[in-house]
Amino acid sequence: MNPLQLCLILSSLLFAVGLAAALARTHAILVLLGVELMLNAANLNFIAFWRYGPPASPADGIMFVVFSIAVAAAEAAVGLALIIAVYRHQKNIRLQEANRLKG
Amino acid sequence: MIAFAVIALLILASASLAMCLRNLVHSVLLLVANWAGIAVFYLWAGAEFVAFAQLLVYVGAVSMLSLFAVLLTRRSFHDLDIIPESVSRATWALLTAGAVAGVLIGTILGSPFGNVTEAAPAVSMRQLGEELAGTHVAGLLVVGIILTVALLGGVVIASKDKEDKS
Amino acid sequence: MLGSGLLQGLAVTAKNLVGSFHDPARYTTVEYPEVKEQLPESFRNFPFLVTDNATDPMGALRCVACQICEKECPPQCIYIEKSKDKKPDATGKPQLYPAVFAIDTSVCMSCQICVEVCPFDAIKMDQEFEIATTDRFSALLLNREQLAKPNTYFHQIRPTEAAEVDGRLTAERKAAEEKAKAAAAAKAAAAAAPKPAASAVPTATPAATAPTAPKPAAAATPAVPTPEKPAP
Amino acid sequence: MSATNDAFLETFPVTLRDAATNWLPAPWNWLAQGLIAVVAVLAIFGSLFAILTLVERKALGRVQNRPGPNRTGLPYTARLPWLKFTEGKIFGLGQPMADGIKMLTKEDIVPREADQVLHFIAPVAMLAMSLMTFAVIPFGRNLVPVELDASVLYFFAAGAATELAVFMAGWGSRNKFALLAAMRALAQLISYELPLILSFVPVVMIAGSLSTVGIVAAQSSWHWGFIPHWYVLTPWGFAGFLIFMVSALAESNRSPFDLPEAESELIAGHLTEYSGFKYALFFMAEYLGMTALSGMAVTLFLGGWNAPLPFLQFIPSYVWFAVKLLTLLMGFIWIRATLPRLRMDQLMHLSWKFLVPLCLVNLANTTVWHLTASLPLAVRWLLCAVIIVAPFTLIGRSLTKGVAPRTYRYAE
Repeated sequence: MNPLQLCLILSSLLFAVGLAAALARTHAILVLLGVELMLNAANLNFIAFWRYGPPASPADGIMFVVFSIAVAAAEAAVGLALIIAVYRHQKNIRLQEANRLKG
Repeated sequence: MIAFAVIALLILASASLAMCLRNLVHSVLLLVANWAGIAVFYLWAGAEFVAFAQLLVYVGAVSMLSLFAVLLTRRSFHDLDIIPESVSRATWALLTAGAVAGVLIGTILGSPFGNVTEAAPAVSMRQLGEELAGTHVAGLLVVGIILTVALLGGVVIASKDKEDKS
Repeated sequence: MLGSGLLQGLAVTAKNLVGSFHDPARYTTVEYPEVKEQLPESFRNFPFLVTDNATDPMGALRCVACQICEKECPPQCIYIEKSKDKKPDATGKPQLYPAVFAIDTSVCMSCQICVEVCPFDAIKMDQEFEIATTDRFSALLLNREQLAKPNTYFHQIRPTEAAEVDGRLTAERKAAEEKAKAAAAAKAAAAAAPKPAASAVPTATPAATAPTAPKPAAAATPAVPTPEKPAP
Repeated sequence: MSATNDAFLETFPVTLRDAATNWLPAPWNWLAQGLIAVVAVLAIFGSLFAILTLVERKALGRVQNRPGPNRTGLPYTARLPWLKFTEGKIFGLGQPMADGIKMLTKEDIVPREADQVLHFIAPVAMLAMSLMTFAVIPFGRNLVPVELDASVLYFFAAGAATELAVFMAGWGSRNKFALLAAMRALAQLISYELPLILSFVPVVMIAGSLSTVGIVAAQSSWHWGFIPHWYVLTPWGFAGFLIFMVSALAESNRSPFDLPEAESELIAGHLTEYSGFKYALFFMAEYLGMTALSGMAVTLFLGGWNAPLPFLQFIPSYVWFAVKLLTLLMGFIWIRATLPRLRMDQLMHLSWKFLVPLCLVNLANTTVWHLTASLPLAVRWLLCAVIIVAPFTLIGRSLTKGVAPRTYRYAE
């Protein structure tokens, strides 16, 4: 098994953990953090391919991850703002109860 | 390889523990450890810049956001102990995740990756900066706009409605 | 402009910091156990008993155990037992003296009322403030021997008041002596001429108790202490 | 410069380290060198912390017309003939040691309801993070513990983690005052992180390097042989330096931004439930953070270890670094002795309405500086000064509008 495969397995396991959390938990923050984990797993893949993959432009993998991190930060900010809005609306953040479109 | 094993263990253990704990603050702090572990992985892989960006953004900023969100959406200390989910839900989630992981790992093991490059690609910080402000300048601008919009959006969403008197 | 106030403040502290090394006005701290500041004359702490004879303090207490201070003391921290016998005081007149005189300094509130009511200038306020002890019961209960301090000490701590008190006492004694002399002369005269004796005797009687007679006026003086010059 | 490069004193620390480690085989050799660097940083900055606490108390005392701690001596020093005149007190030099012993022997109280793990981890994390920041500061020529390509980024990434420690302290104590104060502290730290980072971006832009070594190297020459190329001597650099120092004050919870601890108002903020050694760790982390930020300010704006004038280069570079560092630390103490504490809303206004806009203007200013490289220096300097001073005055005026010395109508 070469190191590239090891890194990819690590990232897929991390992805699976994030997925399981996003599916199993009903607490909105944990779901959001599960999604964050999946994003991080994707970033791990970028770096793994940048490090071990066939040589391309030397900065490409890093560029991917930098942009991905920036977008992830925006996503987290908006997501958590949404969670706070939901909490203010229904006084809890259980996702099953967030099923009304009208305020 | 030992370093990789330690890092992988740190990442996976903190992630799975974080997702199992009842106490939300502990979960978030463990996730911070997880993000730090990922930063260490980047360092190990030789991507210094990304590692520090990861630390700054995740350990410095997203963690704070999450912690503030946790503290703003509860009414007492005991609110933090979140109600356990139903068994069937957890089972299905684990099954799905396991299946996804199985498929991914199977594919990875089955794919011919050929020879890996042993030497880490050498990227100087200057080179990165030139790429970022040269080739990818459009992307950089778009990210800037996205971040600004996200900031404004976050403020608008999370701020109290004017007529909401509660 | 924004920040000019900050700069002014920084200049003030910088001046103080630098000045504290060469300017005594900017370094006013007195390092206490080694250097002691001159206490202001009116500073008072706990009472002490004035004795006129430093070598035999118990023999020359001005206190005559009249117990006025004991009665007037608001927290009642003074305890006096009168003697059974009499001893000659500084002027040689036989007087009662306190067999027991105790002040509980843990109770005393330094109000100075005992000083103000004392007709004999026998109790004054001390300036001794290093009185910490390891025993808060017996060590704070001062007895006669601990309380007695010579008049010279009084002069040392409060020169103005002591001089005033001494001046008054000598004046009174002189007046008493003169009165007594006059009374003696009157008596002699009365003996010579028995007729006007009836008018002379009533004037002699207050003269015999002359030291106590002007006390109401004297008692007022310590209540209004002489204005002190601030310590340099 | 090359003449001083291999002077004996200049290379002495490195020579010493190499002499101690060269006999080891290759990988161990490297490890030992790293360890020596760690131990040296710990020893030097640990003792600097100890001395700094004493110096701070003495300086504060002097400002307030009193001598400060001057009694605690060290045992046996009275017997030394040349110290006899101090009567064993040696100007209170024993005070840090006495403080340390006091802190160590105090009871370590952990509230019963506290989150034991977090309560324990918080001070350790705080200290570890502030120590980690020392790794990339160039203390002298060839004297940088770790040479990284993105060391400035590393510095602030490691510094950002102190916020987590503050949160852990506040939340782990299970004390509502501690939690509230921790939230306030976090709000402050996050608000001032922004101007802190934005204020040095011009330096990175002009130096063209994210490495501290590179930034110092970019400042190592002189205009006309006597005006150093330090960034603090340019208009944008001066503005950046001031903003950096103000933010550094806030980041290290120093007066006038010591609201998180505000002993007189909020018991002790997130440190309420800490005592004994853990409290000492927080205290140490605060001072080390202050030292590290000052070191960074020296590196970024004050030319790092460079001598101010060419003929002063015979003095070893680390001495220059120490002189500049100590000057900045004295500045911290001076400010603490002078300025009263801000109110919470003033704190937020200062950051978001004043420092951040000024930082952005300063960034534009830096581009102007960069693009007008062909103009004569004086013209360029004046132009950039106007560009930064004008918004400073305008924003400052709007910030202080309606603020005047208070008049008391009845308390005459």
